Amino acid sequence: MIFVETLLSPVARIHGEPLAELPHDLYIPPDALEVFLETFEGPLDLLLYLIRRQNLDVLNIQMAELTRQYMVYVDIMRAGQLELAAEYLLMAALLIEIKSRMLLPRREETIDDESDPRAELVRRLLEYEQMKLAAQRLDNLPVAGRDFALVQVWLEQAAAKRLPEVSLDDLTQAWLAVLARAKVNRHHKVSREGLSVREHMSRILRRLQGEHFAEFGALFDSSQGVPELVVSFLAILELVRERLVVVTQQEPYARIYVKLHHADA
Amino acid sequence: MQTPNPGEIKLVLETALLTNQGPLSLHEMKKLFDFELSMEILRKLLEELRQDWVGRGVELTSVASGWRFQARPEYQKYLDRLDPEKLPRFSRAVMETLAIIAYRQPVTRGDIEEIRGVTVSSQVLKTLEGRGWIDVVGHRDVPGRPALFATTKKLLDDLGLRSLEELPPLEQAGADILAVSHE
Amino acid sequence: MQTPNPGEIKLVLETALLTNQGPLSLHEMKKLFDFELSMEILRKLLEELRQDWVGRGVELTSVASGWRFQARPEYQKYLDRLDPEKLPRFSRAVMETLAIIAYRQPVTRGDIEEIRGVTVSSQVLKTLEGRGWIDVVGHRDVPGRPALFATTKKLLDDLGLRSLEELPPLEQAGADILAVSHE
Repeated sequence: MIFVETLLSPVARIHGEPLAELPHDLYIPPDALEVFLETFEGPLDLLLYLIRRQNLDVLNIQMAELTRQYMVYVDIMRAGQLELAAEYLLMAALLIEIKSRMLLPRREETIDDESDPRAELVRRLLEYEQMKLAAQRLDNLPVAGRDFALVQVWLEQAAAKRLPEVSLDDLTQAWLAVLARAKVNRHHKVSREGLSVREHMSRILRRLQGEHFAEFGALFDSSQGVPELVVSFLAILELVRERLVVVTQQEPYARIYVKLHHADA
Repeated sequence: MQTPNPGEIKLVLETALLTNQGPLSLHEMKKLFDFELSMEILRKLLEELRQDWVGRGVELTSVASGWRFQARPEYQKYLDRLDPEKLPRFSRAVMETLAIIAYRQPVTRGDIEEIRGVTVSSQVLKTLEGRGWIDVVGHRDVPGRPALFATTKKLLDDLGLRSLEELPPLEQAGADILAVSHE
Repeated sequence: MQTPNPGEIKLVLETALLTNQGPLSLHEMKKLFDFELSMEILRKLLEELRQDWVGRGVELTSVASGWRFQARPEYQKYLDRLDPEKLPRFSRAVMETLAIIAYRQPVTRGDIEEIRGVTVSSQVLKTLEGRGWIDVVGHRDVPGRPALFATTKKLLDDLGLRSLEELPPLEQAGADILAVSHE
């Protein structure tokens, strides 16, 4: 029989009355059940408590009495938290099993840690205790929002009506989307001309918008180097091909003029 | 508890103002302390605190419901870079139209429609013109003389590019499939 | 655009850190600038900034997902007077479950039950998931494919830690548990 010493401070309160004493044995009196379940996190927790606080030898228990008490307990629990009762029962069963194995005569040569039926229980108790202590330490750590405040300075979201911006990546993604769709209906033909040609086409067109025509040579900026000249030339050829500009020359060796197609119409 | 010195009171005020969501009224600020802080001293300390923050990216200001720290508008452009999601975005139609104009200029509205496979609304082109990113550089000599669109220098500036050459080459996705041809 | 001087960069960093909800990673902080800010300089400026705030009610700290400003715990007693409603503490069941997930991750619900010796209610796991402190990182390849839980960066952030390494070390519980047992 396990006798639990009267504790210095109440374990819990039932109907306002202090529960100064833990239930004897592992049996839980019906009226203490709810409080009991709130006080301990489970059978491992209860065992740990009994071992640590009461210096209890959990294995030196009267099996017949324990079993009888637990059966009463299960009857009470049947309506309520059967699942939890089952856990306490399972623990009792484990204790009984250990006890009974301890009672069996053992051959001397087979004794080692592995064969000690208590080893597994000890391992579980130790692991649980380690986690229980870790939980307490975690709970003592300061938590943002509870134990210290985070800085939150006001940021005006509508400070100015902002226009959408575009990034190179946006543009690239948009173009890739266009290409991906165009792949489905391939009726365009291949063209690998450089973008710079396109850029120069726009530049020349833009210039001709203002002047309607320009002297051929004036469309070239020789200060930018030979590649620039070549690209400008290709741009003019492309503009001619696309019938956007007309290149005219009144007579051999006369000046060549570039004008917008239809500028004179 | 002894009354903290003014420096300590200012630290508490600063901490409360920096951590509180929303402005703090003078009445609320007085609640921070377990002694009676006079309105006069409170106002004086707040004014000092305001001065302490002059020249920083965040300023202490007084608004209708109290005092708060807030970021100065000049710093908005930096903060925007952190969260581009918050910024207004262009629709897919606008972005694709811009991409087509950038990569295939000069193009007509018809060209864009042919590539995208859908009608391009005037609104889309107006949005891009309004932004100064495209303009009309000519007209194609076909019936109706449709306008030819090209991208502007402003687009390059806004993208941080020196020339269209610097647009990412897009061979990977089969850029070779597509070209606007007008034979 | 010209490169701002270190003082100006620090102001931008400070403003971003003060206004951003949640910590800013070094990678994010680099995005604030339209020029390439080296990691070395960034770290140096952050360290300077941290020093600038020493002795204030608010401090610059580094946590799992980056850097942030936070009030020093000593100032909480003042701030609590503004809003006496404190965040509740979690129950023992929740904290023990969290500890097991933190120190033994990744674990299944079954693993947790095995260690605690009791059923783990769904509510406990939901509470921790709801707080953003744990999430499912996979499934164990056994019948039923039970979910594997692990702790998140947010847990570390909320606890002011940079990595799991900084969790309180596990105590080696006394091996004397059955020392009194009778042979």
